[in-house]
Amino acid sequence: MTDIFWIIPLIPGLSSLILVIFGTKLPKKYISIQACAAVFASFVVSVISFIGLKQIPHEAYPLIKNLYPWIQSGDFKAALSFQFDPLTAVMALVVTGVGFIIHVYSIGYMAKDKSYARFFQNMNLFTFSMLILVMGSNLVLMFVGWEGVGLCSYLLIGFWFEKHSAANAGKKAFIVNRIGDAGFILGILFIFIYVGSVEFRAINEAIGGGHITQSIATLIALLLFVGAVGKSAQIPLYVWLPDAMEGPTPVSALIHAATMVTAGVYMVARMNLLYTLSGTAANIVALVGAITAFYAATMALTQNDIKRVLAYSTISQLGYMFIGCGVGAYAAGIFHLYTHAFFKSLLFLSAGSVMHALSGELNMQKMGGLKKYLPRTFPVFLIGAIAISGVPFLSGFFSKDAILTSAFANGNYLVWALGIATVVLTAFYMFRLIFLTFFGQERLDPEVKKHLHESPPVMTIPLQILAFFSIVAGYVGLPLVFGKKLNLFGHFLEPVIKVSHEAHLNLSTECLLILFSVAVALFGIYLAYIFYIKKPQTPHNLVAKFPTLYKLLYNKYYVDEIYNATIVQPMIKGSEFVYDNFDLKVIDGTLNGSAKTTGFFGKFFSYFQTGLIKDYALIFLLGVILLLGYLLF
Amino acid sequence: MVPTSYFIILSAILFVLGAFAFFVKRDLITQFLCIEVMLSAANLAFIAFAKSASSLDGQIIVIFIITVAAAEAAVGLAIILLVYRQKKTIKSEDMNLMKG
Amino acid sequence: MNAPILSIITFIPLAGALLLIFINKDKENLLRTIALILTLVIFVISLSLYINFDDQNPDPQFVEKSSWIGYGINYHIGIDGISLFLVLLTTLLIPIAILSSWKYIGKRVKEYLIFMLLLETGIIGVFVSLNLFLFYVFWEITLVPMYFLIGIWGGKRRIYATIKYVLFTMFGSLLMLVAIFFLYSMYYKATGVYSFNIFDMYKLVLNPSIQVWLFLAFALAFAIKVPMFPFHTWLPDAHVEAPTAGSVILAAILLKMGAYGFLRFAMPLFPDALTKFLPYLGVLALIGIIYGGLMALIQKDVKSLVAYSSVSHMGLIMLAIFSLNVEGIQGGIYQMLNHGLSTGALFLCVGILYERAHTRLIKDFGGVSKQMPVFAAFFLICMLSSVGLPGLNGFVGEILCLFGIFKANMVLAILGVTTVILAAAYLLWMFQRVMHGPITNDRVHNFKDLNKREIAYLLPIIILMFWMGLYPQPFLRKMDASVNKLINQINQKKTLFTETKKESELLWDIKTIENTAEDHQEKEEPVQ
Amino acid sequence: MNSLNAMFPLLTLIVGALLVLILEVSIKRENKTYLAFISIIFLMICGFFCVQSWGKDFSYFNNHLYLDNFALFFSIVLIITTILVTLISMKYLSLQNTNVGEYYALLLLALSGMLIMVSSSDLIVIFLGLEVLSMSSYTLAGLKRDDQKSSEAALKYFLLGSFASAFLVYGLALLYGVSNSTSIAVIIDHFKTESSLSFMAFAGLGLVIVGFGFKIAVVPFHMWTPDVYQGAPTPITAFFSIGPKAVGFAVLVRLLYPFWHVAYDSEVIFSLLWIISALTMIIGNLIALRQTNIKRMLAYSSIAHAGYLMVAILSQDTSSLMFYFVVYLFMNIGAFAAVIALGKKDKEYLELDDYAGIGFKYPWIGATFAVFLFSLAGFPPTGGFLAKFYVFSAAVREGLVSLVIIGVLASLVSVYYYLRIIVYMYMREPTHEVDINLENPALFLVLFLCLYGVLQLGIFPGNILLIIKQAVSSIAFL
Amino acid sequence: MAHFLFFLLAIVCIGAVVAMIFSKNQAYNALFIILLFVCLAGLFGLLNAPFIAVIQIIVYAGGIMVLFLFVIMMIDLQEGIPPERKRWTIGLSFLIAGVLIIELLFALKGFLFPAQAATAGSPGSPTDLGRLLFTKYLYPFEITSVLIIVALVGAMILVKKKDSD
Repeated sequence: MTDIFWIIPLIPGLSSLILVIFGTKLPKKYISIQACAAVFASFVVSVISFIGLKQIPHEAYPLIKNLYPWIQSGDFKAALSFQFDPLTAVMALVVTGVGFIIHVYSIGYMAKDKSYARFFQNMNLFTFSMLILVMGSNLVLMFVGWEGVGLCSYLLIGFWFEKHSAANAGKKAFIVNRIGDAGFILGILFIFIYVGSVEFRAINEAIGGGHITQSIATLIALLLFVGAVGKSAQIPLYVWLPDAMEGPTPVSALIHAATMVTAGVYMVARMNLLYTLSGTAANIVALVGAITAFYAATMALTQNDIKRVLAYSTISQLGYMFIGCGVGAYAAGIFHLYTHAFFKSLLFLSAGSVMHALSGELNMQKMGGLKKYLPRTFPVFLIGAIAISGVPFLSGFFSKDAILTSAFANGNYLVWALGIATVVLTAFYMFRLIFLTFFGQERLDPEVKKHLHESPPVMTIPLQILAFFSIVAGYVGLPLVFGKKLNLFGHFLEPVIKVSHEAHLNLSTECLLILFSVAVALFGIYLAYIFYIKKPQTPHNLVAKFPTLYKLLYNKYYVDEIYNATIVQPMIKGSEFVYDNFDLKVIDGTLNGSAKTTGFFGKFFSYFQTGLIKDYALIFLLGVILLLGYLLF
Repeated sequence: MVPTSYFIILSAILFVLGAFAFFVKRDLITQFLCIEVMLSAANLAFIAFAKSASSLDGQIIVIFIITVAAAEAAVGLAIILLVYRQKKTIKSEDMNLMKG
Repeated sequence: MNAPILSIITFIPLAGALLLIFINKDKENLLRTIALILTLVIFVISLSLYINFDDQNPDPQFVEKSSWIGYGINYHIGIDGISLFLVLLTTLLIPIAILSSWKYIGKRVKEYLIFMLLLETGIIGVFVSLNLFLFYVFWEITLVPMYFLIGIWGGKRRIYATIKYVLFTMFGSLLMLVAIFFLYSMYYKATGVYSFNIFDMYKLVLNPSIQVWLFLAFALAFAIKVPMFPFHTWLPDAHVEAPTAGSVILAAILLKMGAYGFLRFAMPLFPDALTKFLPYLGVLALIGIIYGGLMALIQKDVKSLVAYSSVSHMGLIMLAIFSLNVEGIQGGIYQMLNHGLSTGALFLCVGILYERAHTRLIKDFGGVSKQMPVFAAFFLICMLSSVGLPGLNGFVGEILCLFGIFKANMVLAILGVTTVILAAAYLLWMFQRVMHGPITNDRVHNFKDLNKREIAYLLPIIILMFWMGLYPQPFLRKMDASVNKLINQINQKKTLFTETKKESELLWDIKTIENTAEDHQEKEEPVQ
Repeated sequence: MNSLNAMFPLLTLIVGALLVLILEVSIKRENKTYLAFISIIFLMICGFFCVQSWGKDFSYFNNHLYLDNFALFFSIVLIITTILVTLISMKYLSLQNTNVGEYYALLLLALSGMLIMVSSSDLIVIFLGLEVLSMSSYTLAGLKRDDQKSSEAALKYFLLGSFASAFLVYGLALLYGVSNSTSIAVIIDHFKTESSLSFMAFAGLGLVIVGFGFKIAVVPFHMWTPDVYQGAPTPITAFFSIGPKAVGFAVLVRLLYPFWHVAYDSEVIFSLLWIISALTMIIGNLIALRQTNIKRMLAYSSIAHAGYLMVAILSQDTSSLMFYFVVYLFMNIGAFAAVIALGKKDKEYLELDDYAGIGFKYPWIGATFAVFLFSLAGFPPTGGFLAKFYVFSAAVREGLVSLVIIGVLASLVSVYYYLRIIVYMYMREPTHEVDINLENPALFLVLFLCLYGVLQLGIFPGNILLIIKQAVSSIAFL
Repeated sequence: MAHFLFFLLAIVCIGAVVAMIFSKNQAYNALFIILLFVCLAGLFGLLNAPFIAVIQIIVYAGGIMVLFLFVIMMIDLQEGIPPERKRWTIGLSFLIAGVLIIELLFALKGFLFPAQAATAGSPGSPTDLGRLLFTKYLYPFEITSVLIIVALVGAMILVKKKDSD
């Protein structure tokens, strides 16, 4: 049963292919059914494989299905082969499961769009690529998926390409990702040189066998991490993700929250032996993650666009996941990935529902008091917000705490501190979002208000499902406080994530830590309550008090502008300068100049051709005397 | 007896004078005459060499050269006449329709 | 199997060109149809080369040899794993080019087709020649039709562009000719036999100081053709001015002749000089990669953008070839094919746009996707293939190239990886400006989506892109033996001279690896 | 073999010339074409005799006339040249108001002068042959008597030619003084050892080279060429560009070939010719760049080609030189034929501007002209390429690498101006109406023959090479 | 006596050419050249070549130069054409002439020094010359006939009036 896992990615791939070829001719209904069914089928196969996987001994992990040798040249070998192990299983389930829900949601959300087929073909294609990414048994194949999801992200961000901003955002996403990919490719090349293979199994064996020195491991790990930074939107390559919100909301939910952006985390987890071996690299991962988490959270504070708030929140949460991986708690990182997938997609889809209701309005300052108009959306949104804020007994709480505890346990106090600070900020901006949107005065445009309506069931039911999971998903990975056996999630991943020495805290410390983080989360919520419900004037006062800080945050630290001014513009200006001066003037100038010189000599010599017999005789005589002189002397 | 070398020197002088004159004279006929001078200088050289070698070959060659000179004169003068008829001038500077 | 397939492939186009001469020039469709059918037939015949190619055999196959002029000038052709696909690429792209210019070339159709067919003969000839003389003849022949194609059917500055192209290329190739003479006379002096046979030449062991000059002459000719930085400036001009099909062939095939020349001649003939110049060549190729990419970024004309992208891509190919290992060289050859397909297809796409808008300036477009969704998809795939997206052909070549380079020189590879970023940057930016965004130019509203003919010539390329991206083994396997042999040859010869260096320091220090060269049927005494 | 047979070719020509002269005077007909046919018949008979004598080494007049294969080869080349020139002249003469029957007689006489030159190794005979050639040439150049340019061309040719002859004669005198003979073999003998007279010998040889250098138009003795070529009637220009050059080189081969082998100091002459060759290639091509008159451009191009031929002389590879001539004959006559084709009554189209759009208006003329130009520029698969190939490869074999590099770079320059004509023909829109007289079958025959020749020689030159090999191996030095 | 005669004739020869250079009248020029030829004939006589001397006078001075005079008369220029007056041209001519004569003399030095003593050979009698001409030099002699035909025809077509005239 288990060896059918390799068809998991193929189903959506096939579906996508069909939609690409016949898409324009098929009815919308059929398209939606096929697209959803394909993902659902994948999900079913994933579940079957998952069950099958649990029944075979750990020693047999990972299951590998070798389809055919893909590239083979000299020493370079890359096969088209899939693998299935617990980590893959988790990812596959998340991708297909959440993916399926979002597909269903999209039926309603995209109902009126004329490029319906294109949307679903891209969504299917994305699922396919993402599955390749998580299931590929070697780095090159992973890279295929890696790039494939990047492509789909590009296509879907730019889905409404008539909009300048959308087209721009898509391009930006792709190019920024490519910067990371360049590092990733180098990482692959280094691995090839030092390991002689790109198969994960071989890499792990090489690391286990001590064939790789620590410094090389650090180098490779960092190069691969560059790729992860690009894909998972960490500092300094996060800039594409906020812009990516130009895409349709289901896309934001699926790609830019639940799945694609977590590819980096997956990769780091997949290569955990390497990072563990290196140590330094792991620390850097943790640090980058922590800084990103905090930094992104600060930017989320002042944004008015719902989706942008969520985008920064995603960046921030991804930072958490990297903290987890960086401090050696790979399982915790993946656990957060898994819970995050539910609540963040829930948040996005709910935001989409709000948008849907408000005819596409995204600005929170133009909302308020929507609670009564959106009775089904509001509760689920709230659940999502609570989950992400780290309020106990919802999924986010468990995963976040697992990470923070590990960080603390590992002695990474700076990272831990940043994480805690982020918790406050997260709770604050999430509830700022909730309060501004659903509570307080109505600040709606009259025109918008006229069309105000709750979303159809095809959209709300997926929301409810996601809300359910946002609540319960965390219970598969209870912290140690509740007993060692109860961390099912961690156990399940153990065969993949071979943690050699996990620092353990004693129970009381852990309890304290948990309580502390719960406290700060609640503090954040309370702060938001004060700011936006109780004393709505506070934000304005603060802004008036710290205008520079506000501006800095509001403009996202001017990072885009700085990048533009320090990298993009100099490159373009410099290229133009070189083109004008070197290509046109030096090279072409040399060419045309030599042609001109030749012509000049032609002119010079023809000057002697006066047409006068005397001059001809003169040259003749000169020739004679030179010739005789040459011969005689 | 006069040494042959004197004749040779004279022939060289005459030859160079002819070439010099070709260069400084500006009418076609005289320039042509200069060529005749040069040919005559060569004749003189031939005969002098013939004498120094005591052979008659040089003299025979001179006969041929004189014939050539005659033929050249016929054709050359005809050409000069032709040009004169068209341009009414025999200044060598005026022959500059084509150049460059 | 005794049919002289290679000769047939090489000379059918020529015969076709002669045939066209006698057809009334007003029957344009008839002319086009004949040319198309002819080239398609050639393509089909050339497929049999692939099918019957023995991938275990590193030596040239389908060899035909007959004496021709004498003095070592023989008709000697054959293909090995290196040239096989270049020939196939040519036979594939020529019918596509003809199809693509079905409507575009409205005037002087007959002459146009004749030149196309002549061009095909020339190009195939270059790839199949095993005799230096024959090679040079075909090499120069390709200039002539291209000269006319650009000069007659080109844009405004066509005359400047075409003369620059011809003179620039000839400058290199004439110096190469001198080097060929030199080799020829060296061989004669070493053995007393006249030969232009490339395999005889391989046996020559030359004094490194001589090799340097000969190598420079060969390398210059090929570097100009490739074109490597800083000899590239003819390329944008020629591309911008050439008609679509001309650009396609220029970029897709003619540039490969340069790289092929390196592989077939410059490198195996002069291994010591190669070793000496390798660092410089590598740096030049690297500069080409980055420089081409940066220049492409700021071009205002789509065609010159793609042209500069060719400079960048060819830089990578050259760098890979210079890595002198199996991965690099195979990757280089594979990438040549990819570049042929993807850049060819990009030029076709630009041509399609030009046919509709009569402009190629990026700023005149915008929002084309909306009017031409099918075209947008095709264009996107071609562009992504050029960018090197996994799953498409470009990736396979690129990763192999990078791996090869990496094996040879890490620093170069690390810098060379920038191509990954730059290619995405300039192509996506261009794509965005042309295809996306709101429609700013009213003309765009009237654009019609692809017609059947246009789909017909783009589709095969697209399919190949996927095939080569997903299942490259059928291509790579055929190259294995020949590439290995090539590398052995270079290394073996290199060591040979170091062993015998002390024998003499003379300039004309030559000897052959085996003096019993097998194929000299004509032992001619020197004249006089 | 001493036989009267040796006289036959020459006699045929002279008889033919006289017959033409007599017919011209006795039959007054407006149309002179019949004279052309008569002279072609005689040329063919002459050619027949030459072919008959192949390999037989006929000689007569104390070996003053010696028909070795080398002589016969050049004779045949020259006969073919003359036939082709006669053919392209037929219509031209009546169109361009040059309708004189003596024209054909003069052509035959000029040819006889050339045959005398190539078939002798006595300098005085060669000199007389040269004068026969020159006299006819001067006259032919001035045959367009209404045309000032033609007369001027004749005048310049005549004055400078005679001037050069004077130097040649003086050189002969010096050589005679050294060796007391005018036979090349005897003269060269005196270069074997250094003697008190060796300066004189070298000076004499130098002056002789000057004299022939004038005929073959090498720098710096080339100055007359463009003016004369431009002014002379176009078929005659074609004739000049081949005939006198061919004999000039043939004589140089006869003179220098033994010289390289015996002279105690051939280096100085060698390096002299090296310089001349390089200068000729460079300057000829450079000045040609600036020309807008096709005939003038072709004149400079012929100067440049003389430079390439000098390379062949220097590499002592006579066969490549001979092959070059055969090719050069076809491509140059072809080019001039194409130029002649573009003419009508009293009008020749000679400026570059006139050529705009010609390629499409007159596709056959344009295409063949283009082929000749490509051949002149040295593109394969035309004969021009193979010719250059042989010359340069022989030169490299002899170690003349730097000269060859100069040569190829010079020919790169030449590509520009040859291609410029093609640019005009195919890539520019016509600026004014050009209509031409197309009723010219003889001319088209020539175009076709030359086209065939250029391609045949470029692709399958086997037989010609064989013949050349025989010719070279038989050069007689008497 | 012979020396005296030689120097006299030599001086007259050179003088005639120099005079021609300075004269601007073509007719005088022709006469100077006739003088030159006559003197040369004398020099030929001194060199044991009486027959050539005679031919020189008859053919050259008598025939060719008369032809020149005819043409000069036909052309009938009112004003003569003086020689070149531009300084640099003259300077250059002198330079070239000087270099040329030095070179020629240098070339001839092997012949001149030691001065060749005159050998008293037998004068070239017409008989001997004739015999030589019709045996050894028969071929060149025949060629001259062709040459003369050419010259005749050439002169004729160039100068004759058009048929239509």
